[in-house]
Amino acid sequence: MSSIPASAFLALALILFCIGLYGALTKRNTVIVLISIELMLNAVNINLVTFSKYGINPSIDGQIFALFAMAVAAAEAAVGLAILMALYRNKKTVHIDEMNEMKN
Amino acid sequence: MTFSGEFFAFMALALVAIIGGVLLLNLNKVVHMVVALIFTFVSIAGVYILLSAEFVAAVQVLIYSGAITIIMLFGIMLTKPYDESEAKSGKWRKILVFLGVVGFAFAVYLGIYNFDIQQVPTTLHEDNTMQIGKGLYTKYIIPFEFVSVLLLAALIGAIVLAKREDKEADEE
Amino acid sequence: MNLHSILSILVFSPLLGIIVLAIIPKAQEKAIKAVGFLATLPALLLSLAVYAHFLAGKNLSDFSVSVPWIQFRGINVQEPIFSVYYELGINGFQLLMVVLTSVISTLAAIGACKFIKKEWKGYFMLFLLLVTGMLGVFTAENLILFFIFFEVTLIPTFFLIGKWGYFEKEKAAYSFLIYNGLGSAVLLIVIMVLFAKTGTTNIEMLKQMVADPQLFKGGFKLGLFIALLVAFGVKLPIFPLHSWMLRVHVQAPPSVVMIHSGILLKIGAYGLIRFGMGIFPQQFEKLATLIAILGVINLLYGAFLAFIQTDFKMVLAYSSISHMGIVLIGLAAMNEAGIQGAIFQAVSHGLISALLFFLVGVLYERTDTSLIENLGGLAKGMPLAAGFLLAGAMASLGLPGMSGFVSEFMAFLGLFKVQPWIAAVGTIGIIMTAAYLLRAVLGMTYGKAHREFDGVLDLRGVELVPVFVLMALIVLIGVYPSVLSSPLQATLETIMLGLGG
Amino acid sequence: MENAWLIPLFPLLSFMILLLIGKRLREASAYVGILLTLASLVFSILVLFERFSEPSYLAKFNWLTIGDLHLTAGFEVNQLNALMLFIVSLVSFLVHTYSKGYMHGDERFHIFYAYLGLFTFAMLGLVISPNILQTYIFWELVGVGSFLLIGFYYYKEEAKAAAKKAFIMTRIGDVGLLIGMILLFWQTKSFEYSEIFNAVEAGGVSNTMITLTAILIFIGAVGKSGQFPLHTWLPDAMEGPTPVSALIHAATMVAAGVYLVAALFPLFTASKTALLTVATIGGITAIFAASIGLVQTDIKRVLAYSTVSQLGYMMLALGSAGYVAGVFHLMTHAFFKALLFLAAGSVIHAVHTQNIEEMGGLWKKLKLTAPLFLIGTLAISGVPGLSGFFSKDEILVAAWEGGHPVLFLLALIAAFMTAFYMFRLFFMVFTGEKRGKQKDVHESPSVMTMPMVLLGILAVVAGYVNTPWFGSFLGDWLVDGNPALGHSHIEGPAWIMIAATVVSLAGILLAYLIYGKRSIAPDWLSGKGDMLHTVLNNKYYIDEFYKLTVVAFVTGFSYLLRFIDVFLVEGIVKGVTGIVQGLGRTGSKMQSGQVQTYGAVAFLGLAVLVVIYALTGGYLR
Repeated sequence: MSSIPASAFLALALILFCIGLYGALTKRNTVIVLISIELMLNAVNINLVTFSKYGINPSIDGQIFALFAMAVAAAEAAVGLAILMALYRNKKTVHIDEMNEMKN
Repeated sequence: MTFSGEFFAFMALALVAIIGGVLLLNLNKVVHMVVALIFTFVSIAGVYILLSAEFVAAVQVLIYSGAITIIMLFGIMLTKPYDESEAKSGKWRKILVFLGVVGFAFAVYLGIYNFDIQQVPTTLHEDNTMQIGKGLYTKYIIPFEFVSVLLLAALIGAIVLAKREDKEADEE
Repeated sequence: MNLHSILSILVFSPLLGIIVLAIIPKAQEKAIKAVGFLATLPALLLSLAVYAHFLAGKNLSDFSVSVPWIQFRGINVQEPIFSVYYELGINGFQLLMVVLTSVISTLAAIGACKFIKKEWKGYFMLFLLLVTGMLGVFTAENLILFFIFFEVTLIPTFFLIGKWGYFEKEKAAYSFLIYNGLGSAVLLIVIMVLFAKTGTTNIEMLKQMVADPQLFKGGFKLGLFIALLVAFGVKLPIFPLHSWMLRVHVQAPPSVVMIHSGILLKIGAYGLIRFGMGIFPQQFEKLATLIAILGVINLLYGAFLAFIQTDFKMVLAYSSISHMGIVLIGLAAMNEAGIQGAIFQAVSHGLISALLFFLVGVLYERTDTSLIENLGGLAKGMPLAAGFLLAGAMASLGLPGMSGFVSEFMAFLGLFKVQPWIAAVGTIGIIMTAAYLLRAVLGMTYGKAHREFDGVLDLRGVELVPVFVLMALIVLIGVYPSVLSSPLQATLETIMLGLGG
Repeated sequence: MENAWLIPLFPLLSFMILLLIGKRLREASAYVGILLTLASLVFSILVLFERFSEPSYLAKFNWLTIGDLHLTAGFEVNQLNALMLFIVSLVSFLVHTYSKGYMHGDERFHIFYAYLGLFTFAMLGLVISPNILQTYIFWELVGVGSFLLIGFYYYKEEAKAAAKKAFIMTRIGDVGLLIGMILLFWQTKSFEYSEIFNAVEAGGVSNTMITLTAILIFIGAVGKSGQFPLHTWLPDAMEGPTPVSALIHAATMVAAGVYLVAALFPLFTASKTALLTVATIGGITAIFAASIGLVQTDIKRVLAYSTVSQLGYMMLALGSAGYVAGVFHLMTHAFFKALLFLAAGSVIHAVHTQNIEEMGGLWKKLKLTAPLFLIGTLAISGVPGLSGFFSKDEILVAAWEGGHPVLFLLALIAAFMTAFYMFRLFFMVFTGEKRGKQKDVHESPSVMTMPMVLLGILAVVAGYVNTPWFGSFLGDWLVDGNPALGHSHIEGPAWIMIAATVVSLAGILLAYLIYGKRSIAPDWLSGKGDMLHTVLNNKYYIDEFYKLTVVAFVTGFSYLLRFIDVFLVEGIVKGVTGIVQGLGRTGSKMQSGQVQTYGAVAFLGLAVLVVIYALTGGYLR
């Protein structure tokens, strides 16, 4: 039994998620945007792990899900960075507002 | 709520994590940001321990604080992140997004605030790693295998993408 | 043979033609035309058979069919929450519209053989699809099926106008699509609201459920009814919503305009009577004065504008608006005479405008113009065409002995009972109709010929078939209107019952 | 009488036959038309004689069912119908015969006969209709027949305009009839004449309604019978072939208005106002048209205005409650006016012009036509002994006894004018020197003159069926068993007859002095260039007045509406499409390609939804 209520963890996750979200939507540097996305994923992981402990039927499943999420996040970070590199080679910039190849 | 050691630990970790996040947003140099992020990641690992998930905490430290941070640092180093040209339409969007985020946080917080979940004693902390291992290799074996495929694909994809094409290499 | 399947065969028989057409090579013009024409015949014969069945005194409900079609279930509910049936049926009114549709379709197919100069294969495939849609519209017994068929008429018409029309065909096709698309969007909303509220789209059941004051409040029903009025008002078209129809009439190929003016516009009238009046009788009654005024506006507006047009097609287009005003006038009367007049007008205008547009097509083909001032003195070169043109105009301006009179007369008879003043204003339209039609037709056929029409061929061969058939039907209805009125009596009774009359 | 329904069908048959195979028959088409109208005539005579001894016959069947209402069609033979059947089929038969000569060599000979058949069918149908709806139906059909025949020379711009004008002007009247008929229907729940009269008699209809419907129906009659102010089409209708003018615009169709008023006489008598309206319009028309007739130079137009004027007489008679007088004059007028027109046609046939100033001295050349024309002229002028005298006298008596001294005076003056202009016409055409270029003038063939002879005989003797001297046989028969129609004969003061005679003789004398003997210069009354003459010559500028008011208004209003249509309605449409297009452009500009912006917008949308959800707790309520 824990003395900390589940909502405390959830609140922490929420705050981190919001920070990540804000960063992802406002930062110009693509690397930072990627990092912010990782932060959001982390916040989600906190929720997963929290619910694996709290609730009526606590089980290990939540932690396993968190692991899966981490694996996917790692893959995503790798591919994301690879794309970033490719882009950088072509456009000589890492600023996300200059990457508008999809325009029109 | 009692002011137990557990509580203080949580408060400390949470504080560090949030400060790390805030610094991530506000520091000037990209490298500094990444470093600030390491603090966040590590304290999240601490939070995992509080949630009786030692194995996840370990993986967190390894993958996030270790691998991903390093990849990001490489990314920063391989590009020129210090281009200081001003953003064109930054201000209004920042304010709007900020308001949106605050509203969103508020709305979700209302949900969390009223959220009262029942606690039952758990055995997660006993042989945590073994439990995860059993889970992964029995119930979740197929997703697990898929993840391995995914990682492979990501690996190859990343190589293909990041590899300089021969032509370009010739040109430079 | 099982009577229940007849309607389905009737509706879907043109599709058979599409399949056959699909395997005929593009270049075989004759075969394509023959198939396109033949494929309209089963529907014609079957619809006449159904009419004969009715004349034999048997029950039309023998034909109705109802099969479960789409069902939505809840998670743990055995009973479906919503279920849609495949329901076709026919009553007297629908029967008339089906017969009208099949007749005009067949004649339009003949017309198409004459007027369409390229890509017959695509034309006839779309055309047959359109025929299926129209037949379906008039036999569908539930709103969803109705809506599907309604849309099926929309798309082929769009392509038929846009591909085989005259100079500004694309513009005409787009404005057709946009207006009618908006109309059917509104219709869809109404259908969905009704469906969500009642769980059924069967028209008969809706009539009862909508009347239930617990399910629907008065104001809400009024809103739904106004939406219906707008949806079908676009089709009809009612005054400020008419501009698409002018373009279509001028730009579309004649054989398509025969269908369009002859049948598609009537879907608006059909919808207003069947759904507007059938499902929302009280609301209709509330707005009757407004509808009467709209009708008179339509009638006069169309007539006055037709008076100054220089293109005969435009005259006919405005005259369609004008004549649809009579439909509204009849409906607004809310009594047997008026409603019967409106239905008569729908049928009669279908025949008359098909005839006139066919003739316009012939004229255009021969002389490359439909401007009144460029023609003139046509009676010399083309006496038959000129004669039929005059006869058609006479029918259109409501000459007794032809179908136009009976409908006009009944519509006004009905309205004079309830709204004598509005009706009196409307009668100006009768004079104006004569004025603009004679101005146009005499301008084309009488007087000195502005140029030589020596080399111009008169109506001949297969062209005479549609002209004679349509003229014969027009005169038949005018002389012996019971052909139309006897199937209508049961339908009228039901409507009047709904109106509390 | 049970077979009276066959009478209209013979000409219809002729119409159909000629339409289908007329082209092959060529001029043999005439025999089809003549034989079939002869059949009609024979049946009509049989019916007429049968009616002398038997009561009226009525047959009907269900024509149209509207809910509980059953509209019927059928036929009726009463006195008026039988008489009209006889007149119409007789004149029609004669005109059919006459046309064989007159239309000889015309390219569209068979079409002419087909149209004649159609018209005869409609006219016969009109007069045996037992209800007002059926009357209306045939009423319109005769209008079409007339329209087609006026426009027979379709390549002539004047004929085209005249046909159009005739149709539209009569249609204006027809709408009045339609409205009146419908209003009457909702008052009495029936179109049947008998039931309408019963309802009116029983007081089931309010007085205002009776007056209103009667006047509306009278408007229909005004249109058809060329009464003021809807008369302008009738003179123009002379563009049609002359036999047509004789048949339609003299004897039958234009009399349909009078017939209608006569058929609905009980309705009119129920309202003083309606009767007064009829009488006034009739009186005004009589003198008005006669005054225009004074100066016309086209032979057919003179006759046309005289027709209008005579029809005004009939209306005046009916309006003065002189039912018998009106119908009697209708009959006599049919004979002598048809005669005049046919004779005029014969003249035109001979000299190939219609302008009387180019004629003259034809008495010697047209040995048969001229005397016949003289008989007609004498009859219409009301010279004692001929048919017109008796009927005109009846009318004058009716007007006097009806208590309209002013109208009586008008009628008397009109009688004078009639005598004057008719003899002016006669003298100018047949006497004096040869004017203009007349080449090989010869008498018409016998196929044309025989009908004229027959009509000439009738024009003389027809009056004797109803005279103050030998008994009023026609009047007694007409009102027999129908008290609502008034007295069979109105006894008037003797001086009226003398006055009428004096007046007409004075007119003849004056005409003789001016145009026959030429002892008075033609511009004695009104020199050319004189204002009165100009006004009369221009027919009181009625046409111009209509052009300036009605036509200009309609055209102007149409252009105004077109302006609305093009700019307002289309403008709204264009506005809407413009807005949509503008939105689309703005939207496409917002597609900046910046993923981050997209994400921000998407997220903001989500945030708004979530906040709303949090605040409201679910469905919007």
